[in-house]
Amino acid sequence: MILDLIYLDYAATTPLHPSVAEYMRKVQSEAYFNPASNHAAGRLSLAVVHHAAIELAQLFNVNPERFIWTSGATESNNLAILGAAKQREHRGKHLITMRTEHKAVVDAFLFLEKQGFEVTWLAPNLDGQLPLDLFEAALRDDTQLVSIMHINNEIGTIQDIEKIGSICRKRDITFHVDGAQATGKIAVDLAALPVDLYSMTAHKFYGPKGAGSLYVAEDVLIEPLMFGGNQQHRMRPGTLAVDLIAGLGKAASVAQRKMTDDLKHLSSLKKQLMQGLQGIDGLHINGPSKDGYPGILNVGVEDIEGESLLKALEPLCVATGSACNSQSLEPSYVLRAIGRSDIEAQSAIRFSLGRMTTSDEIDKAVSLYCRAVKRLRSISPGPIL
Amino acid sequence: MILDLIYLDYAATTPLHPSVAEYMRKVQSEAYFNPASNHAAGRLSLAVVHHAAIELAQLFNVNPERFIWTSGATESNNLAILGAAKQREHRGKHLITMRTEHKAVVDAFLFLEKQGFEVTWLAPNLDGQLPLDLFEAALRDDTQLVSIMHINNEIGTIQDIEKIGSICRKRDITFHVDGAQATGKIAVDLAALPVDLYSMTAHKFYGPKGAGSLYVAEDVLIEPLMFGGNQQHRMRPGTLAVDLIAGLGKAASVAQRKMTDDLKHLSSLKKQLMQGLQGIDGLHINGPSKDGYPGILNVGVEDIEGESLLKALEPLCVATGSACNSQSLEPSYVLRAIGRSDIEAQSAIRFSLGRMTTSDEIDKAVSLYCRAVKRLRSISPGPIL
Amino acid sequence: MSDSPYNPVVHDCFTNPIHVGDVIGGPTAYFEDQGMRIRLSAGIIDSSIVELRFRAWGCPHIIAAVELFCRQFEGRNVQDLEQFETGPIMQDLAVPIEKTGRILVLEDTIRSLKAAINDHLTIK
Amino acid sequence: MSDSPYNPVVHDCFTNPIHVGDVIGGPTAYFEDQGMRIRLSAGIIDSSIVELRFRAWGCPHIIAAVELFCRQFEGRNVQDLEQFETGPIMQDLAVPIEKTGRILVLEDTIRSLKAAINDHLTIK
Ligand SMILES: Cc1ncc(COP(=O)(O)O)c(C=O)c1O
Ligand SMILES: Cc1ncc(COP(=O)(O)O)c(C=O)c1O
Repeated sequence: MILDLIYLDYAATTPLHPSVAEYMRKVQSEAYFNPASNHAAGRLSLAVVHHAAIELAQLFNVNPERFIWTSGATESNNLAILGAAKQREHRGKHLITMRTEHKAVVDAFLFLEKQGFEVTWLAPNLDGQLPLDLFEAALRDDTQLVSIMHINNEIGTIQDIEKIGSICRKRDITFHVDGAQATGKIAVDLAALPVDLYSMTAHKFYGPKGAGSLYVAEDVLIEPLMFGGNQQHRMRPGTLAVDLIAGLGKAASVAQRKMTDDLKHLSSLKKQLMQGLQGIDGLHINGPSKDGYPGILNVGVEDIEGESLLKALEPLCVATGSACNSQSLEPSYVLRAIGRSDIEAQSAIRFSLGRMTTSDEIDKAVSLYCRAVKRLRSISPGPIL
Repeated sequence: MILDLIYLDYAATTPLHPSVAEYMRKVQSEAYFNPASNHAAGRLSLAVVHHAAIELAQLFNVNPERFIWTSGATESNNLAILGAAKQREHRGKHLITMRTEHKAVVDAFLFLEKQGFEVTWLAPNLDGQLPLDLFEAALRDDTQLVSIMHINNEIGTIQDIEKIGSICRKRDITFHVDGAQATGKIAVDLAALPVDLYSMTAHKFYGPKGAGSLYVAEDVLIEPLMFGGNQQHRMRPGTLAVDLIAGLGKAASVAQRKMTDDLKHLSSLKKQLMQGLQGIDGLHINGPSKDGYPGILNVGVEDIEGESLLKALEPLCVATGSACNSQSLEPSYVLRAIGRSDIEAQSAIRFSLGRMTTSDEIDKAVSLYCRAVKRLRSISPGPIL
Repeated sequence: MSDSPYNPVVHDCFTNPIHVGDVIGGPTAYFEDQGMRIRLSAGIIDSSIVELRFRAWGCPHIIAAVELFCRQFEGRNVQDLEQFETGPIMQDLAVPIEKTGRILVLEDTIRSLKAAINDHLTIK
Repeated sequence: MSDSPYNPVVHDCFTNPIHVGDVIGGPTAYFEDQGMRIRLSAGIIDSSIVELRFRAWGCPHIIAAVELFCRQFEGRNVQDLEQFETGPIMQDLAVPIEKTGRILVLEDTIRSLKAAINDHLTIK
């Protein structure tokens, strides 16, 4: 039955790239040891971890020493935001982020608000972009931390990390970027970008689930979330999952090699998808109409109920709202932030395409979508008058 | 070269059980989806997660709803201890633990001390056991949390969780148990034991690294360490690593099936090891001489330098001190706590045996150990006078 | 697929509804609430409901509920409408508890349909 | 094995020390500090060190350092002992910086051995 599914939800999670899976298997059987163990077997695993750090460092063009291994971007985001805010409480208690951030960022800031920090929640423009004038106007002398995501997981907006970071750097503000959707997908040169903390998770770019990292620029200090010995410069304790780390490194290296081809492939598929859908009455794109990340297309359609649309689209696997909150059917707060009404937001479907997506699948998705809209409209008593 | 290694460090980490590895591979290729996704593929992964919860629940004889998925016992311990202490601050600010706990417990309590909690650090007897009279004497009206490990990772002491827990329950004290070394190895009936929070990690019982769980008894509330949406009752956010969770569940189910045989196998190997070593002059056992966990044997030997011993034992892979702190060569604080001098502690070697350990490996380990001691003694200028 | 939020009855009623449409000139009821919209119309001969047609806008459960209602009551006597209860339909469709309110919209529409049928029969 | 804390010279000197023992009746030095213990003894003919023997208690680096010293100075002239320096031996053995103090124990022992040899030669 699973064979019939058309999976266009790569922004929620991706399968393992075959060579990543193969390498992980090798590590699991030949180097499954504890990298902290003081014997030859442990040192073999430690070498595997070092190798992974080098692969990750190459993707970002930085020093391999600068990565902390975590369980995913949720942990990286929390570690970065809670850790930086608390570490620099003396610098000020004002923080800035956006309304369109991932829940792992939003909820970390909400927690900090409860702890006595003050948070400015900036609204994006209709494309999902942070308006720089709004940003500059929000800065204060006691602003100590800014967190802005690189690629938005729901609508694909790519933020201008370079400009935002430069503004932060001039004012001694720590700059964190949630790079969960960007890592391994677009070029990110952390040697050139003014970024202090960068979060990533392997399962969004054909690496293993449960493996993430936080890049910490030199001289940036953060408080840990957890405690337990001296590992990882006391920033993150726990036995290193050598196979997951190996998979993260290998996925980074594969992603670097394939990045140009991946982007070309996705751009062409997204174009095909947009062309296929454009005939539908009352269709609108949520998010950037151009210059967005080509792996994500979010569309809404007038007068269609979202849950029924999702059901009518079966066996198409796509997301409504963010994958991570889709168990609730509240309209996406991201779409609300870019100005969509509740009723517009709840018909939104996020198509997210990936390395394995075929043109044939896009054709099928288009015809399923067109058929579903037509059918639901035929059932409907007509718009509310 | 790796083929020559004799791995007797199963308490540091274990390889995947073959059927666990196979099942994980199947999940990775057929159900790699995000269990939070609101589509057929996501629901398939969610079903895999539910199945794993049932397997884990069977091992512990409790309701599958009671497990939180984490990245390992370090996270589970931190979540339990920090989370429970903060949640019940109103109940009191006095906490009790032991000097022989794992670093992930010790350092969590040290952090709480800095936050204004008061911690009583109880010393064990020579076997590593918590003396119950000492424990009862330490209890106060404002004691709100007690954390005691089930099996000690360095010396194999098994604590009397039932007695300790009953005392806690009578006084409305939250009782956390670090079960990292006990899970899947000895029978743990959480329906019968008066335990509120129980930590575990899959990689200690032939499951995957990076996969842990915290059992939370009904009506026990804890504050989260991280934030990011509604998943897992808001206690632990992040995309569920379906393959790791599947592996944890399967490892639990394999462990349950094999427990009796595993224990018999280990007991016989430990006996063989002890007999092999008993002829050595000046040898002593660290920890319980009987009734300890049969997978762990910690021995020290007079007038031998620890680092040289470890080197002379190659290609035997064993631990000195705890695997997790073995990058530093400080004498183990656990051995100091059971009354060993620095010089005694630093010659300590922990043999930890596992499901794959053979009688032949034990023979080799014995002969390597005897040879190493003899050789180092032959080099030595004799004891300090 | 395991753990689907929709049981097989919902799946069938939602995917293959055979009562979509309008009985032109027949007694009709329209109701909207909680973002749900339902229109029911009936073809009545003597006191028999010979035809039931619906249109609906809402989640799969509400669409399936209306379809299931039509399947159950088409061909029966007008009086039988009194027997309609939300309980059994919620059970047949395994409607999640938080959607109870939506099913009440169907109940309201049916009440309104009964009134329209009564008017229709009285006029005759 | 990659990333071993011991380089091949340490490995060889520690695993195959060929100078373990005592030169009975020869000039001897013993030193202990920082938990390390070293005894060196020499067989001297004219002003030649025809034999160097050691015993040591300590980490692999210190054992290897003493053995390496013996390998380097056995067969040479007593005067050559002046040339001993800790720097090159630390480099040959890639001794981690935090163990520098331990190597100084070797230096002290050698200084003491030189004194013993001088006494020995003077008596003669
Ligand atoms: C932008 C963004 N940030 C953070 C996360 C969290 O990643 P993870 O669930 O792997 O922790 C995700 C995906 O869920 C994401 O899309
Ligand atoms: C007793 C005990 N508690 C906690 C841990 C931590 O487990 P992990 O490193 O998997 O987080 C370990 C092992 O390292 C352990 O032996």
